[in-house]
Amino acid sequence: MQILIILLQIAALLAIVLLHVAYTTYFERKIIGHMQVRMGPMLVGWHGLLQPIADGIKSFFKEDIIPEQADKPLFLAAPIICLVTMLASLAVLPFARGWVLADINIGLLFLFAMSSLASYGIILAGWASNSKYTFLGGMRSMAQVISYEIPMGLSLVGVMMLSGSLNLTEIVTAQGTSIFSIYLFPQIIGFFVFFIAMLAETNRVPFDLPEAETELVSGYLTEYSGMRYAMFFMAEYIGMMVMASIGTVCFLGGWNGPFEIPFFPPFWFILKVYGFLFLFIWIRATLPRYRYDQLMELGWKLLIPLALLNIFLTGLFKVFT
Amino acid sequence: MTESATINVPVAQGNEDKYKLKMGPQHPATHGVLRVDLELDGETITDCDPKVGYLHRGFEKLAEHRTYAQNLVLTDRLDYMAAMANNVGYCEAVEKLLDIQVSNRARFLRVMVCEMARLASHLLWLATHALDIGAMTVFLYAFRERETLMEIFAELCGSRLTNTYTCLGGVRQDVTHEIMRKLDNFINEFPACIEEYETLIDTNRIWLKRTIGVAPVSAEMGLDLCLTGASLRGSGVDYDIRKHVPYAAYDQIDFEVPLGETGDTYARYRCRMEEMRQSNYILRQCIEKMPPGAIVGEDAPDLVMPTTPRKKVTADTSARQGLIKLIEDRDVYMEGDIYVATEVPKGELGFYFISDCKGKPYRMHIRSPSFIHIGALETLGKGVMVADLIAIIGTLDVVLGECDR
Amino acid sequence: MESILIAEDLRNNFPNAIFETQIHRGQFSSIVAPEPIVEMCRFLKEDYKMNHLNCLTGVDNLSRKGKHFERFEVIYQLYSIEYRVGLRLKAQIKDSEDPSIDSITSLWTGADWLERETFDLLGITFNEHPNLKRILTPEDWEGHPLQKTYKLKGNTEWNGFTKLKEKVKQLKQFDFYSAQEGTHSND
Amino acid sequence: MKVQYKPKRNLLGTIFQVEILQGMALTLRKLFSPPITRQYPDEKPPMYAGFRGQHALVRDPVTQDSKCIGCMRCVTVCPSRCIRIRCQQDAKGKQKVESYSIEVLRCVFCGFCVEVCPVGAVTMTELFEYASYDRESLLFDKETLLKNWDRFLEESAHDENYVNPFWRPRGVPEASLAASQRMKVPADWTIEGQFIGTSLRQPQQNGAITHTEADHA
Repeated sequence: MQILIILLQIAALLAIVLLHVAYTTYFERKIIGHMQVRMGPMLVGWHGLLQPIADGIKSFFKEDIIPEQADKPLFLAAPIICLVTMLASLAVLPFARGWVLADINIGLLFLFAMSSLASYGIILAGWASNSKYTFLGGMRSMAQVISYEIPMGLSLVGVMMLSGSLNLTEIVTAQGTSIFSIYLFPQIIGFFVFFIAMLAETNRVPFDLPEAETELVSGYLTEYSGMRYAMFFMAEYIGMMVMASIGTVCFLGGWNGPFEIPFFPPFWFILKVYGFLFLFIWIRATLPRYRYDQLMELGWKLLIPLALLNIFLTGLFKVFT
Repeated sequence: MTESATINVPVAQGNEDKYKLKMGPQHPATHGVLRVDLELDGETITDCDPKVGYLHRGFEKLAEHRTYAQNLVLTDRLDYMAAMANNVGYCEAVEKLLDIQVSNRARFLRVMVCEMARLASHLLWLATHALDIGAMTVFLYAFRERETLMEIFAELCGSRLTNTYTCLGGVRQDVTHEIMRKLDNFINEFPACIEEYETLIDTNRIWLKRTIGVAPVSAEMGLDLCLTGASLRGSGVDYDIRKHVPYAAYDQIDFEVPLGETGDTYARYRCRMEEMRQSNYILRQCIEKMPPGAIVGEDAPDLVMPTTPRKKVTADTSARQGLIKLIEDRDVYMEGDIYVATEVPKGELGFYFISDCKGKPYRMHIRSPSFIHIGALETLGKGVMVADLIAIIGTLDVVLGECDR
Repeated sequence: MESILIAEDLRNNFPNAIFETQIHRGQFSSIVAPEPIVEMCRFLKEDYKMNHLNCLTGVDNLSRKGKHFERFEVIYQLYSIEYRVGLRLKAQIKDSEDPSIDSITSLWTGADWLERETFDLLGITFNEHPNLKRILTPEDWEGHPLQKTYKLKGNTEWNGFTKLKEKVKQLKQFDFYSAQEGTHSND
Repeated sequence: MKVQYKPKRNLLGTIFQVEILQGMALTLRKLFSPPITRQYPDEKPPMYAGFRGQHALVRDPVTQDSKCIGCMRCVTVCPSRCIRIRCQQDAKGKQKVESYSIEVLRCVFCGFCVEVCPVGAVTMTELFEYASYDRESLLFDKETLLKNWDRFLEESAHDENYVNPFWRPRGVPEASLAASQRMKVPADWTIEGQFIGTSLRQPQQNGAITHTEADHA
């Protein structure tokens, strides 16, 4: 009976998240469109509201092309690795008090593990396609993940030190004692580092080098088509949501808001996640793209020292209070 | 020459670590059908070999079999971003060869369309250059203004891209009040639009990182590579044909030539942005100084019809046929050769003509700036990264229709 | 500084190599012998700062009459940005199996592609050119299109196009609709 | 003129990412500005007299046939050589156009044929939507070209008095036009009503553009 309930919960979560993914793509296109003084999708449904559904159906029924020289098992597995790890990381996210599938003590570590595992999918995709552009995209992705996992982890160490826990629910609870009951202000450097690393982790502009369209055609995605392409796509957007959720949980006080919303506890949580997603899209509409070596430089020369400084300052703060 | 490398990434010895990549001809950033054969060491380019010719249509051969007036349509298809400027360049060259006078109004109209074409071309350059570097919003903002210009072109001559606007001895259509009102609105709004693009990229740290110090070209190196246009002026060489050999009405118009100093991608970018402001200023002068009069020179022979007109000309049929008489009177097609260059948005567009007393050119050679700029890519592309190569292709401002002819 | 003075000075320095100096519509051009072309260009570049190479191209003079005209002609249009004067050199090359002239890539790197183009379209070989290959036409193209003897119509297609047509023929035999159901037909 | 660079950002600007925030403010502002998109199949772009679109042969309102006299000027002038005319002399020795065809796929849309036509018979209409899946339907014969003209009159705001600017070029003195080219045209097509630079124009003349100040860049 309990298993059934958990399965139902999983199903509900997946359905909600996947629907969100679909409509994130829609809002991305709409928002970027309007920022660029055009309209975005307009034809399918009222103001293009059914466009993501149409896209989903289309990619589901498209021919799944596998390059002749590709490493077939890996080529087929790569998008699944990406998607599954991203979906798995949803399990530990607390949407509200008690609204969490697996309330484990190493929640944050689990999230890190899953997000770095997802990049293996990208690397394998780049390698298995047996194409030069995908290979370069895969290599870039590898370098990017290695350099940005570290500042990302380090930036959250401050949060762990303040809250004294890796459990996401407890991190949210611990923030109640902070200014405005969020960790944003005491951890402002940490948040800055986390935010940049988050953009890089999710391969978003200005760090979208692995799929830099004007350089590598489509990077690691070049040879993919149909459903497998859509899986990568979904993984990327779920990744954005997971990262936004981590940011919300660790720095913005999770589901806590200025006041409680009855009947729908995760209201504030979802609102904050939407805020992050809007920021993602907004940045994409504004900024150019870094070069590969500049990206490395930023990661190693700026973000890691900043993150270490943040840990040091947090330590001092802990000692003197 | 190969010291243009901006990043000193150690290059592995031997060839076993090299990675060969054929970029193009179908690639989002090669502006048409350019193929660049790269040899990569990691992401650093060790050898760069541009391959052109995918769009070769044999214009020079075609021109030998068509009359001077008919060849005008070929020039539309050279640099299709700024067909007007090519039309003007072609007509200026043929008029010099055949010694045809142009009316003053037509000269001003030519300057006007030339500068509009320059704006249109520079806007497209900015759009694609920014898109190549990843700033995709600038792309659409620039196209917004370009669309206005295209519509003015459509109203003026009936076509948006392949204008065929000039004719030997003048232009084919006069402006109307409506067109000038629209142009006036445009030039009043345009400086604010340039501000908009600059807000997005001009001081943006990512943009600066991607452009400053990338592919620096010194003045000597620019001349050695035969670069022209803004690509050369970015290095500080004061070479603008509009000033050096004024054609059309440029001698009656006041403008300045923006010169860069460092000759890197950013300097070239700044030069072109300033050129847009200058073009705007020239357009304003065109509106203010547009002289009255006919759009075709008074003694310009009607060369549109390729065959010699009927000999019997009675005096009272029409005044226009008096012009036909002129062709018989005077030897229009004198023997000789001529090289006339004009400043098109991409650089120096030169036409070399040989006339052998026939209605068709014996030889027409087009000195296209894009062809030479892509040739320079071979030198500039060595030792930079793949992402920089994209920026260099963007900053040289090439169009393959003109390159391959 | 005027072009005519430069042309005269050129004649004084290379007395045997200059055949004639022409003027047409105010533009000066010197008809020169092909052998000392590199020295002449270097002379103009260094002494008169003609450091901008406007144009380099070739002409097939087959049906053109003139006193000094040989079969082929290579045009060098030079311009001095400082003095704002230009001069055109027209090097005459005799008709032979392999018409050739020295390359000026040692003076201008940018002449590389212009010379390749001239070679491609007119068949004039440039000695000591670093990379003299066809550029606008495919590498296995036959003939040089801008020669006046080049046939405008022929019975044969370019090799690459024939191959492409064969490929299209092969692809047409592939039945995409039945291939979707897993069967290949070769009708 | 040396190009001026904007001042380098200072430390405060670097820390607070001022220039990035300015850019983001611009994009955010644009988010709420009206889009400039033209929803094409629903909204048609504006078309102007003399647009070089689909070819047509003008149907003479009197004879209901083409005005073409078979003078071959358009055939001669066409740079892409895509017009074919076959003429025949009838019993009275009068030239009669038997067939007139334009191969649109070869046409370069220069408008020379319209310009040289002495009777204003051939024209390029403002219609531009005539894409087709096969080549045959884009080889316009005389019947199709006449039908194109009917379609043009039907779909555009023009009536039979339509004057193409290529038949009667704007800004050409009336005296130098052939008799057949002297049509009734708007005032600013003639040389008397043409646009003159604002600095040359009398201030009381209407239609003038007023300038407050020149933007000296």
